[in-house]
Amino acid sequence: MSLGSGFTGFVARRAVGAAVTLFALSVVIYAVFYVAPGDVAQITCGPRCSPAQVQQVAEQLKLDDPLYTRYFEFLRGVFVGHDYSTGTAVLHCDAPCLGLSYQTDQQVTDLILNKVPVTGSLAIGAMVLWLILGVGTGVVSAWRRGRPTERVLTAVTLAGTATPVFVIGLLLMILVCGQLQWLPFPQYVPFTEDPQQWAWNLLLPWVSLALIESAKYARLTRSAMLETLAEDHVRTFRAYGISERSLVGRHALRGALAPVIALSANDFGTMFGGALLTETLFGLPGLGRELVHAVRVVDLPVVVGMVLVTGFFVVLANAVADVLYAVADRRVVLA
Amino acid sequence: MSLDDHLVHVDGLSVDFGDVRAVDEVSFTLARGAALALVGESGSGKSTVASALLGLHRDTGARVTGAVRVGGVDVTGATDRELRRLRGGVAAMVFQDPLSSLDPYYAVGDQIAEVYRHHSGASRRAARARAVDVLGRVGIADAARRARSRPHEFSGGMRQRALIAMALACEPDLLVADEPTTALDVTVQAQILDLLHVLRAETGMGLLLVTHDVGVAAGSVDDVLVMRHGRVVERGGVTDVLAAPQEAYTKQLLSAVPRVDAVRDERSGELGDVVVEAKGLRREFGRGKGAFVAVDDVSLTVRRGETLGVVGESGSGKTTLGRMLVGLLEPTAGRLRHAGAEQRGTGAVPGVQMVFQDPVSSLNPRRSVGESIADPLRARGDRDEAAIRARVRDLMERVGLDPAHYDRYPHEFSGGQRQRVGIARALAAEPRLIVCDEPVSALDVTTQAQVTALLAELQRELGLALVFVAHDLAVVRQVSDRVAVMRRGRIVEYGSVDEVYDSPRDPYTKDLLAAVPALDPALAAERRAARLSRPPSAPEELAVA
Amino acid sequence: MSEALLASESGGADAATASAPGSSGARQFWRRLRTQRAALVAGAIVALLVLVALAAPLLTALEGQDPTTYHPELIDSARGGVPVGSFGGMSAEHWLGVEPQTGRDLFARLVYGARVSLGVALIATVLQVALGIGVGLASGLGNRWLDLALSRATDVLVALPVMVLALGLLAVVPTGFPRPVLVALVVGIVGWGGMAKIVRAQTISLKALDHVAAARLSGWGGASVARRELLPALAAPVITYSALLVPTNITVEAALSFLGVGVKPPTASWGQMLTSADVWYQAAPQYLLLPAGTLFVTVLALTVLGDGVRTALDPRAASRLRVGTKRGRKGAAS
Amino acid sequence: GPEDGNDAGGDGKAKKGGTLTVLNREPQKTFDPARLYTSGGGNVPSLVFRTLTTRNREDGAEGAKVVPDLAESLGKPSKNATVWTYTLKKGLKFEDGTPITTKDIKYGIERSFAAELSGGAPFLRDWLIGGDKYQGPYKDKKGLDSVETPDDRTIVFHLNKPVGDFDYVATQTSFAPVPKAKDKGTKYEEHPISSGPYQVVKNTNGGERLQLERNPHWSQKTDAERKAYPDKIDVRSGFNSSVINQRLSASQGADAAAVTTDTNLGPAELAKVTGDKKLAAQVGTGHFGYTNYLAFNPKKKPFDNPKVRQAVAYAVDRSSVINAAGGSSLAEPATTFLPDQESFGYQKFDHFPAGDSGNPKKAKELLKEAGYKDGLTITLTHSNAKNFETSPEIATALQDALKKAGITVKLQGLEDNDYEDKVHDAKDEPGLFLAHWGADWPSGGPFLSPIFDGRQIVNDGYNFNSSFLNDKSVNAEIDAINKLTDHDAAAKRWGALDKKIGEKAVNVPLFHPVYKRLYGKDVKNVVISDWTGVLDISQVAVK
Ligand SMILES: Nc1ncnc2c1ncn2[C@@H]1O[C@H](COP(=O)(O)OP(=O)(O)OP(=O)(O)O)[C@@H](O)[C@H]1O
Ligand SMILES: Nc1ncnc2c1ncn2[C@@H]1O[C@H](COP(=O)(O)OP(=O)(O)OP(=O)(O)O)[C@@H](O)[C@H]1O
Ligand SMILES: [Mg+2]
Ligand SMILES: [Mg+2]
Ligand code: NI
Repeated sequence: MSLGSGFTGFVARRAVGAAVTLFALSVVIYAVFYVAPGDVAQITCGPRCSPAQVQQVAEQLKLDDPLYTRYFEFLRGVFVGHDYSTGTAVLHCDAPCLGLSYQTDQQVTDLILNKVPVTGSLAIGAMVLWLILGVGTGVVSAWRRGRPTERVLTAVTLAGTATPVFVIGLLLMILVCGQLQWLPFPQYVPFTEDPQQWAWNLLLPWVSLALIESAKYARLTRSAMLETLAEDHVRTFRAYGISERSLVGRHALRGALAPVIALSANDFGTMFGGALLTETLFGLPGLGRELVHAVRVVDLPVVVGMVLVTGFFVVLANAVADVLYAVADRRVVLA
Repeated sequence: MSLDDHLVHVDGLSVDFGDVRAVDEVSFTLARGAALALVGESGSGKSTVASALLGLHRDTGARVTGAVRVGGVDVTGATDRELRRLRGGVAAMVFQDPLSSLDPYYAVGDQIAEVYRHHSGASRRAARARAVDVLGRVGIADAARRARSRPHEFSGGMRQRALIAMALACEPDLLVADEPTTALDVTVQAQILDLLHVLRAETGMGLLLVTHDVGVAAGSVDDVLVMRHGRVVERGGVTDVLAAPQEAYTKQLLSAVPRVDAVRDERSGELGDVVVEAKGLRREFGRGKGAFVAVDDVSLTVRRGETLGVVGESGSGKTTLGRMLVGLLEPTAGRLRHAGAEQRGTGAVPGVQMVFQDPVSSLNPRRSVGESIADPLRARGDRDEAAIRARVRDLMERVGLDPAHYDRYPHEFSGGQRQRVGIARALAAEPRLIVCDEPVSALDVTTQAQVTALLAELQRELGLALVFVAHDLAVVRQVSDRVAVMRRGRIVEYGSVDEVYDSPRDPYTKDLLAAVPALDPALAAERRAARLSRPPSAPEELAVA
Repeated sequence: MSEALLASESGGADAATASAPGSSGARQFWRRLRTQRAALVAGAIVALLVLVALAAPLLTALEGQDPTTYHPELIDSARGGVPVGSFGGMSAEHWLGVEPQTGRDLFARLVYGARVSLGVALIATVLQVALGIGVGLASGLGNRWLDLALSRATDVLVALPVMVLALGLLAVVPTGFPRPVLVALVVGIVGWGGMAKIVRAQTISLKALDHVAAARLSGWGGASVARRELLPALAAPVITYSALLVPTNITVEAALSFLGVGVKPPTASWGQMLTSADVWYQAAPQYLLLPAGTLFVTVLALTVLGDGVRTALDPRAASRLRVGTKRGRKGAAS
Repeated sequence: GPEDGNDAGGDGKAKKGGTLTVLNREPQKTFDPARLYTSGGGNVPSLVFRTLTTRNREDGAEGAKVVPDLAESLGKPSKNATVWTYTLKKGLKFEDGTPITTKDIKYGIERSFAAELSGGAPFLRDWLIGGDKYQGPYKDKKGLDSVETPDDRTIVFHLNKPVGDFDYVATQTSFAPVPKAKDKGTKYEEHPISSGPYQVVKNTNGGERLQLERNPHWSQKTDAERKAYPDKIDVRSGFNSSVINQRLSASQGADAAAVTTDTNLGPAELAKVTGDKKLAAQVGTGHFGYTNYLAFNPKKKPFDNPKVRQAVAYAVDRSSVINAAGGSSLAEPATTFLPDQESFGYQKFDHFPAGDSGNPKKAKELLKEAGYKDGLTITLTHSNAKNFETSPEIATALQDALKKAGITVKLQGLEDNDYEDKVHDAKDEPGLFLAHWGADWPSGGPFLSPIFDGRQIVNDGYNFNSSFLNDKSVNAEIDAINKLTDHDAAAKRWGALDKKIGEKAVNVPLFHPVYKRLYGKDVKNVVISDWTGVLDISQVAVK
């Protein structure tokens, strides 16, 4: 079988891949929550609920249906949406409907759509910053290899990886917002509302994440660049008097991009599910915190929804990465 | 002559790589506008000398002693900054391994422009225009479009020309050209050599030409320096040295030069089974509007014990064809049968080997050459370490490499030596078919003779089938039974080697044969004059044609 | 210590030694490694850390403390349990002071913590590297459908929150399953996605090279091509990235303890020390600085060692080490 | 608690105006009165929802009293406390100006029975006649007969058993009025209709941020409890507790007029704050009826043997447990199950005196008597939640202490849900585990009955009587006290009952927490009652 070649083929294959990934994710989560501890009805009703009341809630949430029926219901919601009762009225949850939160009866789709911009802002900004910081440090340390500059940079970036995000973030906050008062204590301002405030408020979270993540990128960039610097084509440019700086910054860097792009796609994807600490530290109403809460209270529809969104972004980021390094390295064909 | 009248002044230059003395007490001078050829055996230290002129051994671990002055700069003592000014601006270098000497990530034109901008401070636009201009001058057809291609989209010869173009873009006082025409067919080679000649005449550029090809040297330089084992064995005017060599080594070198007109000894007639058969092979690169047909409707058969020579214009699709024959590249259309079995898609075909045009990228830089040569042996299941080592040493010896260098790494070898490692590897597992893509382009004539003799011997013994891609028509005549002449992706002439060489039918074949460099410097000069007196558009046309 | 660690690579391999003919690859590797002072110092530190972990009972016996005994008399209960005395209660009895709230000996906890943290991190890293390389190579070398399948499978793992994954594993793994193995397993499974992506990306770029084609023509299958031609070239990113996986793994172990997957209290681990210490960064800074500092030294040592190994693995290193450094040494200029 | 009473922080008299910022950890995920399970009407919700009765908004022990809110006076009980009647004040209005009637209160209560609106407190379902069957107004249009509204100002509750504490129950948010016409079912929480001094003008991201402004139809005259000084209240949540405390102590900009209603000072922060005079003045101390204890399952060996249980009780080192919980400023040793507050009926006793740091000698003796000469190995189950109550820190402190008595403790740490499921499962309950219990209102009843009333053992759901105590005399005494409507009289008898149960050594009380609450430097009129232990947001002024 073949989905054709070229860019359309690539997009088609990726779409299939994404669908399969998301399907697999939802199945895994249903399976995990089936075996994991935590009585959903009891948790939703509250610990003090009597067995009869718990039973009522279980019926209300259709928890007594067999797992496959519940999963099928979920799929139906995704493809055709479904109707639900608020008690006083019947509302329709449009496809793709991820169901309602067990805990709050909110539509999971709404819940997620509210949070995606927050986490997205956090992830994108942090990524830009850690790429600048990481790749920049990597370039400088490859250029200044073996010199004091490199040693200091190495030590500083590695210190970032060894310090908990909590400490970095909090110290930054105390210093920048508390003592120096250069920035407000972060709070989320939607981009659409005020782009400048948006960036201003997110600056600290971005910096904290970047400080922690950048070491990976710095080291990776540096080592890939050193590899490239050993290659023959670099000698050509050296023989034309091109300075070490441009050799490193232009020729060696290009060769280092593949792993960096691949890794940032991965990290960007994970950030959608995982920037929990940063989100709570800075009070950003993002997906990470919601997800952890949902897992704790076994709010299955919310967990499934969140993970599917994460999965979607992981797949998307990887597709973008693949396009990027096919562009960066023309010898690579889109697969 | 005082020191400063010389563009280049080398005195007592020695270069040691660890315990290896690659260059031993070499001295020479080169005046402005003059041309000097460095000829000699593969591994004799030619490239090492060339690199020393630009101070390229600095910081590599090599030990350099002696004095080197270029354009008034003391290369040994210069600061990094002075050295950077010297490189490219005063002296430009064309490297011996053109195929791996371009940055794979950037467009060829951009790379030339970058270098040019660095020295001239020209604007981005001007630099790009300059790049297109020089690419055109080295005979890249449709240079404006091709300038945007990445190196891997260039054929071997095109990459080599791109490097020459890069050197020319800077208008250096001194051009150090290390085997600059090894990947070029004779017509393009002639064009390039003419170009260098004209530049010398017009701008007073000095030329240090490193070459193994005596014919090339004959037509392009004033003086010759013959090197062997790191030492200069003979020096003098080109006419003198070629006409009346003094040293035994030089004599030997000259007598080994193969000739196009030499009639080849007949081989045993009976033809074996078909080893590979291609029908209507076609290969396109890119798609849609940018699609480019590299090989078009090529049909051929190669039988057991037979050699098919493939010659043709640079960029005519020889490498592409070769890669398809061994299954490394999927044909866009056409059929391919190996030993009677249909070949589908890509995938290695058992018993088939290839000698790659680019010896650098075809050797794993992290594995010793001995291990690389042993690769096919291990792959086919040999386990006896001693036997493997013995076989590898034997092969190394037979291609003219020192078996003691088993544990050395590719970067410690000269260009020609690396090429021979590739040949040894291809031979190791006694394949049915070897596609040799310019296997002897970097070899001096004696080594070349040794290698071709080896191939012939194996062919006799094992019934090896060969596809022999080369730009050197004389070598092709020497080794081939039949020959295919390629141009613009098609086979324009196909027949027994004597037929094609003695009574070419296609005009392109005729052009090719006429362009074979003459060994006699006087004759070479005469031919050049004839070529240059043709209308100015001629070389361009020749390249595009 | 870190100054020595960060000492330049320029004491690096010598062309002369690097290219001495006749010696085998492994010997050359050692020779190139031996010439790098920084890498040797780093290697010594790593060895020391491992030794400390192994000799934890001995060291604590020497100090006369153990990692679990409470010392309520050494903390100020009314002030939230900060250690009394300066520098977090450092004394002749308690070399590195005591833990807030409990008064447990920090030196003992640190050296015992090394066992858990280094053990888990190293095993998990090995697991991640093996899985990452395996999957990355297979998807980089395989046809587009294999690539698609493996890449998307990686995505599934990357997208699954650690919590969910651990919950699932906890549920399926029988209760008698040895805890340390489970921890290493979970940590390992959580973190190989990045490695796989890096390896895949590099593989895709590398496989365009002719020497890979040559190996194919020699008759090697995919796995052998990968092992012989690609792995050595992948060593650089793999080693570099692995060194940085170690601190991540150490913290993931701590994060997992909430789900009951981590090591059991009162066993100490650096990760758990870090997580409980972070709030004390103001009131008892040494409590945070000790595990963070140790972790930092570990990462630094591993990174520098990794650099050294990577350099030593590359036969071309000799030339690389010297390019761009100031001037050639005496007599080495051209 | 001994050192209660925090008078206003900041200087000068409280004035109306300004914006109060609330920095919280947990978002107000739900804002539906039917779903909220709050002690005493909650904090932020009590700004919007008024109930029949409410807690007395005073500092300390005074604050543990119940007072009328919407009702004119406290409820009028029938003789045996099974029928309770309330009369509404005059002139009560919703935010839209419509008058509040008892029908609205009845409707609000009915809603809390709906399975669609799960959550909320269990008491009405247990105690109202027919409450166990009633399915809520959406499924069961007939309504709940046991709540009568003879007229718009009168409401009568018919209970299935005597509940002397009903006035306390009527403080729960489910007693807030909900106008039927405005009910949107599960969507009601998006804009609940206010009966209190503030109304919700914006609820962002499902309770992450709540912006409240004055309700123009609320009148101070009808509300003696809520002061409503600030003009606006801005509740932001989702922060880390360290960040909240950091911001409050920095008191920069809007944070100067900020409080938190759900975050305490942790031990590390306490260590820092106590060293800083200025900050120390910004800290309020609160007590909330709460006990952390070690629970036995006497059905499991060796805890079926009272001597073993007593030995454990003697061996416990309360000071190291308290240290693990945050030190002597954040926890007080507990030897009684009832919290050490008058309103619970606290009587001081210590049946198995272990002193500050345990009595291993006595414990060993008892073990010997019980037949464990050579010591004993037991398993202690705890949760891995980072709560310093049932968490590993406390467990390891106990482990270390029991070691001295020759008891080897193996720890079984469980993921939080797993832990909750296990310890509340009558069939699978561990032999020994860490547990805690908090007051639903400041009285001995809700503290003792669920834990020790034999008829409350639940076999097919969450069980809280973990010792499976089913003692006729205890059950009878509980019933008898529940009939009392005189709180003081009831308190005395709850205290006595606690002492009596304590002798059985079915659990080992460990400590009662103390809460330190930090607030911004401009915050005035800080009131922390013993009912909630939290700074009362309705009293705070920022001007
Ligand atoms: N980096 C190195 N380390 C060790 N030996 C080296 C190194 N570079 C070159 N050599 C050796 O030095 C000798 C001279 O090499 P050089 O490249 O100058 O030869 P050449 O004359 O250019 O040969 P060819 O015609 O084959 O290119 C060779 O024997 C080669 O093996
Ligand atoms: N990967 C590619 N993408 C696009 N064009 C390509 C690619 N490979 C080769 N070509 C083009 O196909 C043509 C034939 O290339 P090929 O390498 O086969 O030439 P060749 O006959 O081997 O030339 P030479 O003698 O110079 O090596 C050239 O014009 C080249 O630019
Ligand atoms: Mg050479
Ligand atoms: Mg070619
Ligand atoms: Ni509980």
